[in-house]
This record gives sequence, structure tokens and C-alpha cells, in this order.
Amino acid sequence: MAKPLPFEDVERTERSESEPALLVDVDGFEGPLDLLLELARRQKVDLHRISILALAEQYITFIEEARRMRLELAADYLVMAAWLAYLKSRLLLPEPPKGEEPSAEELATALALRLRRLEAIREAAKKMGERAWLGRDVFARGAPEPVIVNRDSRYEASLYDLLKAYAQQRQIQFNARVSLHKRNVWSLVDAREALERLVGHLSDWVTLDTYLVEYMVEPAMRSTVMASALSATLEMVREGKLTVRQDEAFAPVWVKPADPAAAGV
Amino acid sequence: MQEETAEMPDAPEDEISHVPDHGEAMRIAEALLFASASPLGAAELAGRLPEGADVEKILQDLESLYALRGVNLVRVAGKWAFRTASDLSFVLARNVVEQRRLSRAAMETLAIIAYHQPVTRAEIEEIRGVATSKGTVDTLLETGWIRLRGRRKAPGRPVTYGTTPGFLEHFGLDAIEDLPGLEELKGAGFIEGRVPSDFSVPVPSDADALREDEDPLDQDDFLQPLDMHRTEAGEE
Amino acid sequence: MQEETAEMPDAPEDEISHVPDHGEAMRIAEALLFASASPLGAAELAGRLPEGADVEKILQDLESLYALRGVNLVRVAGKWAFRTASDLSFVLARNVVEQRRLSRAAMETLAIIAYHQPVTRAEIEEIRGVATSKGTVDTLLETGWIRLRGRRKAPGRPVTYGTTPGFLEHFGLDAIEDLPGLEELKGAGFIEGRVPSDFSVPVPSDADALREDEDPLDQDDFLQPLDMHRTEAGEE
Repeated sequence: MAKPLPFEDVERTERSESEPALLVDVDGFEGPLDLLLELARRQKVDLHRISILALAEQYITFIEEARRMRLELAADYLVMAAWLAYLKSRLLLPEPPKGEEPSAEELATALALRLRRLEAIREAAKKMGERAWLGRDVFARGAPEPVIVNRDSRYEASLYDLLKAYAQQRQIQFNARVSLHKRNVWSLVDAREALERLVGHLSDWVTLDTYLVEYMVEPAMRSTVMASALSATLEMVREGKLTVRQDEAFAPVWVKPADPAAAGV
Repeated sequence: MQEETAEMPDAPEDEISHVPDHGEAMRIAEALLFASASPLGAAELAGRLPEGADVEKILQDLESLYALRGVNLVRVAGKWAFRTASDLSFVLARNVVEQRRLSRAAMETLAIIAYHQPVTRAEIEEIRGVATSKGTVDTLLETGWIRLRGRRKAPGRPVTYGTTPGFLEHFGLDAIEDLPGLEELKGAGFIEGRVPSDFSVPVPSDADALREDEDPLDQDDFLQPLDMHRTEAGEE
Repeated sequence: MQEETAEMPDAPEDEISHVPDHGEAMRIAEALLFASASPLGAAELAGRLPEGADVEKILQDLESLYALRGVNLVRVAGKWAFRTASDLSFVLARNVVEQRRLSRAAMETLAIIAYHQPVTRAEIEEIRGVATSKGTVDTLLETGWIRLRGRRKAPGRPVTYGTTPGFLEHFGLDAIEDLPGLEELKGAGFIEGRVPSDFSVPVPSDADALREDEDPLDQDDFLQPLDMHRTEAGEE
């Protein structure tokens, strides 16, 4: 922004000093306010005492020159030119009686203020740019030494949680154990022993059920007794100690000691 | 004193027999500050120094001990950090692999955000008298120097921008009030004059707390800040 | 502090008696070493220092200048770098306390250990009806609330677990016998419904003295409690 912007002083009226040869180059400006600010700088007076009228004239001349040279201008620049032309005429004409609109003087002051504000922030931006930037002018430790973090876990638990966990666990357990506990089985060994006792004092056919009745007092025991007894019976038949017959499906199963004569068969 | 020593779990036994040794505490602070890539606050330091150590005194002593050296202890963003002396940038600049240069537009936009925060994009544009390209704000967000603060309680609920602690750190500022030329800016009519009333703020503030005229950001703003920004730009 | 400052040749003015820019060269070397991401060799430094600077002397002076400080200039693989003084390495370690909640499995296991101690892992599993993961017991050992007591006089000599004084402290119990019994648990609504007649809640004991059916721990158990534990798990 500090670089002198080349522009042609077509007007010459307000400028006493000789300016560098002027080129109309709108591209160099960041919008109409920027152009205005540059033109204002050319007045070489404090922005507080800038002549807005002169500034308006310079701007309009600049834009006209640009259009004469058939340069493409952004609409912003043209809008500003139109507004400045309006302001210029207001400033030159006698003020109408005080209306609702701001006076020409007030408009001019507001424009001057905007320019001062832009100038000030430019200056601030420049100062910031000139500061010692980290990573450009000043540097942090190039090889920082990492902090070793030791994580120490602290566990939280309340007595309530503890008791609840315990009670729930134990309750599940005793509920599960109740059904398990009652389940008695008549093992194959038990069945075999009982059947061997039977073989001892049997001489003729007898139904297995009749004999087993005494072991089936508990209804729950029925299936386990029947299953084990049948398995044991078949095993003893295979060993030749028993003969077994069943007249039809689902009929009672008859057993009797094997005929010693037929034992080998 | 004996009791205090007993309480301390991490102090080497012989080191601190009576009063926490100022010299030893300085060495510890020095080691901590040297080791850290980012600035450390006085409170952070205090938590890691022997109990009873005078943190302020230690920092002052270290500051003056290093004042004339090639490495200085400086205050940035309210914290402390060792940095190479700024007058030596001419030798060190060669270290810089690639320094992102901000465009003039970006630099001005950053300055306006810094000095005027919280500030909306429309307000930035009013000052510069020109539209701000989306790319400029995106670039600044990428640097991590500016952040979305909230939304202005105004029609359209525009996003307000402010600076981050990273901004202070980068520009070597202790606090936002230390911005250069703040007084001149006040004098230039930043406060008084025709400036719209919702715009003029006496001093810039990068405090986390929202101003009266700010709403918190929406939920979506946090999810996709850059996209949100794009949407905002699209609305214009 | 005063003495220390006096000892150090840190005032460039006094230092530079004959060679005029020795102090300045020292500052530059200091900044270069500080900002460098890797150690710098004498030749590398010489290339960045003012012409005619005595690199060896500069490095020697910097070395002695920092010798007693919290940061030292040290030689690493023939090159030079700043490093935290070795006696201060402890300051670069930070202990972070994390609050964590126990998993349900851990909570149940802990409760069973508390009530049924001394108890083996197999017994815990029998009560819970599920296998207890090694991690659960490890976590509990980490809390400091349970300990290895001894080894059960039984095949396999399984380890017995019990609670620690830390357990009582954490749960606000005066003694382990203060854990509520069956009637109290029922009264407080922890146990509801019909309770089988053979169901009981043991009266726990965390006495140090081993029970009759316990042997002392083996020597190895003390050396590597967790590893021992792992081995035990492996045997299953």
C-alpha cells in the first residue's frame, strides 16, 4: 500500500507538484474506497483536513479517463462516481433548508471519516505485519521435549454399587440352584444293581414295570428310572444273564433269568 | 517446613531440605519452559514447581536473566515461553522453509477482525469498502488465528469473528489490548462518529464470553465450520 | 540468585574483552541451537555465525554458561543441542489421574472377594456362574482394593484373594465385618423374595493371618504378582 500508485493527473487543477507519469490502472485498487484513499493521499494533507470536493472531482476524472480508454470498471467504481457527482453538486449548490436528509457537509464528513478509518486499519495491518512473527522472525524451541504422561487410574465405586452387585449375583445364583438341586437321577449303576438283585430270585417272566414300581415313588423319577433300567436290562441280556421280550410296541417289557442252557446262544 | 517436605511426593529427597530453594525452582521452571513448544501459564508452572515456590518472582528473574541473551523469556497470550530474540531474525530467517505470505486483503481483514472483534463479515466489508472473498476468510480460518465466535443478534444472524490465543502467540502479543496502534485507531473514529451503533465497540475483545449482541453458534456451525461459512457466502 | 547470576558470564559486555563480537556470536549460536529441530555440528554453526567467530570457544562458553542451569548444552553424536538437565528429567513426567468406573463384572468379583475372602478364582467363578477374565482380576489388583493372600492347600495350590485396608477406606467401612449380612441386605431391599433355607451370606474376615487351609505365597508371587497371575491364568 505504501508503493506509489501510478496515475495520470489529467486534471492538474488542484495539483501543484509534478506527479509521476500516470497510468490508469484500476486493477491495483481494492475497490473504490481504496482508490479514493490513494487519491486523498495525493492531496498531501492530513486526512482530517481533506477537501472532499477536490477528492470527488479527482475521482470522477479518474473514472472518466478510464472509461475513455474503454477499461472495464467494476460497478462499484461507477456507483461511487455517481454518488460523488451527486455529493459534489450538493456541495456546490446552496444548502436547501434543513430536511430529513443529512446535509452535504455531513455526507462529506462521513466520507472523510470512512477514509480515515480505512487508513487507520491499513496502518494497523502494516504494524502487525512488521511485528516479529513466530516462525518468521522469532522461533520456538525447535526440538521440544515431550512431557511423559503417566496415567494413573483412580477407580470409583460406591458401597451401594458393591452391595447391589453382590446381592444381585447371589440371588441369581440361588434361583438357579433351586431347580438343579432337586434333579435326582437313577444312575446306570443303580439300575444294574437293582436288576441283579431281581435276577437272583426270579424264575419266570415278570414285567419290568412291576419290579421297578418301588423305585418310582416319586413321579419325577419315572423317566430316569425307566431309561436306566432299560439300558441295564439290555446290557444284561447281551451278557446272557437275562431274557427280555416285548409283545408289541409300547407293550410292557417282560424279563426273566436266562436259561443257563441257552446262555451260549 | 519439614512437614511440607514430607508432603511432596516428587521432590528429590536431599534437594529440598528446608525452604524450597529459589535457584532450584528456577532451574525447574527453566527446564519446563524450555521443553515446551507452547507457552505455559503461571498456574500451570506453579502446579509443577516445588510447593511454596514464588512463581512470579521466578518468572521475573528468568525474564531478566535471559533478557540480553539469544533466547528470551516472553509473555504471549497471557502465558510464558522462550523465544529466539527478535533482533536475531536476520540469521534465523534462513531456517524458514516456506513462510505463508498473507495477501494484503487477508492482512487487512485480519487486522479488522483483531481490532474490531467481535465483527461480522458485512462490517469488515463496510470498513474496507469492498466485498471480502470467501477465500480470504477461509485462509484466515486455516491459519488458526481467527475463529467463529457466535452469531450476531441481528437479521440474518450473521456469524461473528474473533481472534484466537494462537493469534496472540503468533504475533507475540500478551493480550489483545496490546495490539499496536490501538489508541490511534480509537482516535481515527473507530468509536465515535457516524459508525453504526451496533458496530462501534470501545475495545476489541477476544474473551470467550459472548457479547450482549451475540448468540452462541448453532450446532451445525461446530460440525462443519467451513461449510457453514460457504453457505453463508452463498446467501449473499 | 545474585550469586548465580554473578557466576554466569551472561552479560555480553564483560565477556567480550578482546574479540568484539564474541558476545553477539554467542547469542546467535544460542538462538540457532534453540530453534533447531536437530542437533547442530560445529561446522554447521560456523556457517551461520559472523565471519571469524571462534565456534569452539563459543560452544565451550555456552556449555559452561548453561552447565548449572535447568537446561544444558550437550554433545549428541558429535553435534550440539540443548537438553533438559538430566537431574530434572522428573519434571517432564506428569501424572494424570483418571477417574474410572469399575465394570459390572469387576464390581461383582470385588463383592464376592469381599464377602467370601479368602477365596480362589475358581470359587469366585462358581459363585458367579461365569468365568472371570484375567483382566477383571488385574483391574481389581490395580485398584489396590484386593490383594493376593496366600495359596489354598488344595490341588493346584490356587491363589487366594482378599481385600486390603484400602478397600475399607474407599468404601467407608471401619472393618470388613461391617459389611451388611443377609438380614441387613434383605432389610435394605438388596435381596428380595423367598430366600432358600440353605442360603447364607458369609461373615467375611480380612485378617492378615492365613487360614488353616492357606499356605503363604511363594517367593515368586511377591516378585511378579501380575505375571504370576498371568501364569495362573494360562494354566487353566
